[in-house]
Amino acid sequence: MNYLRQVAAIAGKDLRSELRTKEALNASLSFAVVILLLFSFVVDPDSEMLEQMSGGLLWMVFAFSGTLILNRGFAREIPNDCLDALIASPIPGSALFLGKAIANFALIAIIEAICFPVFGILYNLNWTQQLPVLLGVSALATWSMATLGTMFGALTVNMQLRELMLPMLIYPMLIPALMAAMQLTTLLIAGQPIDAEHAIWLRVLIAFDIIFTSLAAVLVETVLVG
Amino acid sequence: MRDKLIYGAGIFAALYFVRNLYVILLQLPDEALQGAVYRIFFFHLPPYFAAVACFFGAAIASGLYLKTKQWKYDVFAVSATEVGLALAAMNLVTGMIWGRQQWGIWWTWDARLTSALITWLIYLGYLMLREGIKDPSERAKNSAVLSIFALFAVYFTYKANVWYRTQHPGPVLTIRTGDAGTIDPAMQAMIYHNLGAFLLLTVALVAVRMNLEDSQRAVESLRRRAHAIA
Amino acid sequence: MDQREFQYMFYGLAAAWTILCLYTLFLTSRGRKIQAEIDHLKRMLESSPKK
Amino acid sequence: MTALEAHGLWKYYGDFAALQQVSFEFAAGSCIALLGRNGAGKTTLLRILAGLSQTSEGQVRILGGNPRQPAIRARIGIIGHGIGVYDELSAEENLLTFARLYAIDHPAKAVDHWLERTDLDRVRRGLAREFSRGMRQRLAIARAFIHNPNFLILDEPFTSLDDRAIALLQGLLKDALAQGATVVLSTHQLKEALELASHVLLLNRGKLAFTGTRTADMLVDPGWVYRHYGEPTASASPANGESTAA
Repeated sequence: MNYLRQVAAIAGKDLRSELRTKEALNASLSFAVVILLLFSFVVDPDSEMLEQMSGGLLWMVFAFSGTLILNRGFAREIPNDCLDALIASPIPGSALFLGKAIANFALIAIIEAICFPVFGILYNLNWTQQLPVLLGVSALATWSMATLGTMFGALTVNMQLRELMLPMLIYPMLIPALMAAMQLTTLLIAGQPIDAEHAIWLRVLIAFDIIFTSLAAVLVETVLVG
Repeated sequence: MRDKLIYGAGIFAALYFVRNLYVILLQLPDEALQGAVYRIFFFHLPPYFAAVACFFGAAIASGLYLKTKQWKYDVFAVSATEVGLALAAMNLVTGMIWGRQQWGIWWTWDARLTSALITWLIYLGYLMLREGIKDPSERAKNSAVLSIFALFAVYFTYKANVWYRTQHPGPVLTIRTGDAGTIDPAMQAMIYHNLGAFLLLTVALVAVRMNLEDSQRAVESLRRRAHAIA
Repeated sequence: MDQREFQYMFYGLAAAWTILCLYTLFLTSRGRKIQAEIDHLKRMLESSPKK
Repeated sequence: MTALEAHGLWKYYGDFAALQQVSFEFAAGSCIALLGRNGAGKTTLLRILAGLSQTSEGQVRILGGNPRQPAIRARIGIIGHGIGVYDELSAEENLLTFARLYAIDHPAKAVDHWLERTDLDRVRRGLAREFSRGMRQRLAIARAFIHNPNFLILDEPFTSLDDRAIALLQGLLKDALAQGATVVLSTHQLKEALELASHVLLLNRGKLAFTGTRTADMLVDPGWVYRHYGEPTASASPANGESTAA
């Protein structure tokens, strides 16, 4: 019970300070919308092809704009040596990790919640046909971005090239999760249910989340306490 | 001790390679469908397995480092990873050349090719992370954690890509001499022979790289002493 | 002759050995550089009087 | 009862030994002044005590346990070089966050109490970013004391504080000591520290140079410890501890 309250305290203070300044959120959102717009020049917006590429496009946008949010995650702890104050407090490393991952998850989810409708309007797509499943898939994939992003944020927090290193390290690792999300999102936007052939991707996402979340929860304390 | 290993494994690897090359080039017949070009395969698959062994060893050493905080494990982890990257590069390049001849293209976004490339990028990230951290303890600890993550990520990438798409020859070796469609036993044996040679070479290279890492540590500590005096 | 696809076989084997040689050269040059630096630092430490 | 003990402490950064074979033991209720020049290992030692860093060899026990145990950390308060509060949160939110992390029983009540105590009651909804230097420092002090710690670790606490914050902190430390808390503080300001201190611990290049009770001699002449137990060259500029050797 205490553990959950501590997780909530970390997530709460991260969300509160980000929503107050909206530094990362604004940058990330405008970046996302710009890529969405630019894409209309890459593919003919009225063509069939667009629907087939919708999943790929959306997750590329989320991966790129999400990095801006993930980069802020641990950077927020650097001024005033706040990270020391957190590590010295009696919370387990895994609670710190989960709290920050939840905050990152929520912030990326905000970006997604805005991008989906914008995408639907700009490209005339009825994307809500499988809305509940789509939300579930997005949540799973966003969580994989949040876990890896938070863990590697902790790994790179003391580096000078932190903002460059984080995407360099997490993009290659995220590929399986992003690939699964792209496949499923394209399918769901087209209005089809997840059939037996595509269920494997759902399993990839779930397995990815479980494995990397537990790995991070176990190792994060080692990373933070020098 | 390590020097003996370098010379021993190095010399054996060299002799083994000479013997293997002699058999490969002068004794083995051409493959039924591919002609002579299949011989690249002996320098394609064995380095891949050696690289995987390196990455696996690096992850185990990293785990041991986190448990014991002994330098030798960190030294081994970075050395094995770097040699693994060189071997993986060999695997990628020979694969591309073979693909150019057989498929007419240098690169295709096929499952195995893609996952091999991603693997390479992940471990390149490992070396870059090390470059970026100055404090040796912090460097060892953080890169050890990364190495463990990397191994899981590589496995995942491999699996996901296999489900996604593949045009690469399957894991069953498809080298044939006649029309029978079976693997020529001499060719199959040669794969194992060359794998043996590559593993010996790997041992020698990793040992050389470990020596280098030790000297690097010595430089760092000498430099600190020099600073203390100056 | 090219019926047997010797050209690409040659490219492939050459590439494999080139990568190996490049890596070995890279290792030795780095080793030499480090050795030079060790010598330099040692000389510096010996020449400067202990404080 | 022993509140703080270290046995054969070593800390390496790479092959550089920042702490070498440091051992000591202090009873509960002691106020230990940690002295030493820049680079002597003071901060390293304090970070280990605070659970921010792990020992390479040896053991530290605080209040009978390892400082990485949450139950032990819940009783430790720290003030480090940075103030450790969030600029984008208000004074109240900052304290409430830490009150929750320390899982204390009535967070809101404790926050009210400490806002009053540090005289930040009027500006409780103001963001830390907008505070003056002195107000930020008092907020940091409130953060460190919010869970009524009975073991305090302070790294150079008086160096950057203004007079009002120094008076506040000294008052709080005296109260805490009166209630049996243990205090470890590193400092360059020998005079302020030695007045509070009951014990002295001197580090010299990562080695323990002296440990014992603070004597009257030291109070009269703050440079005394350095001259007697520091290395010979230390006598040149002992009082402020600012020396060139790193």
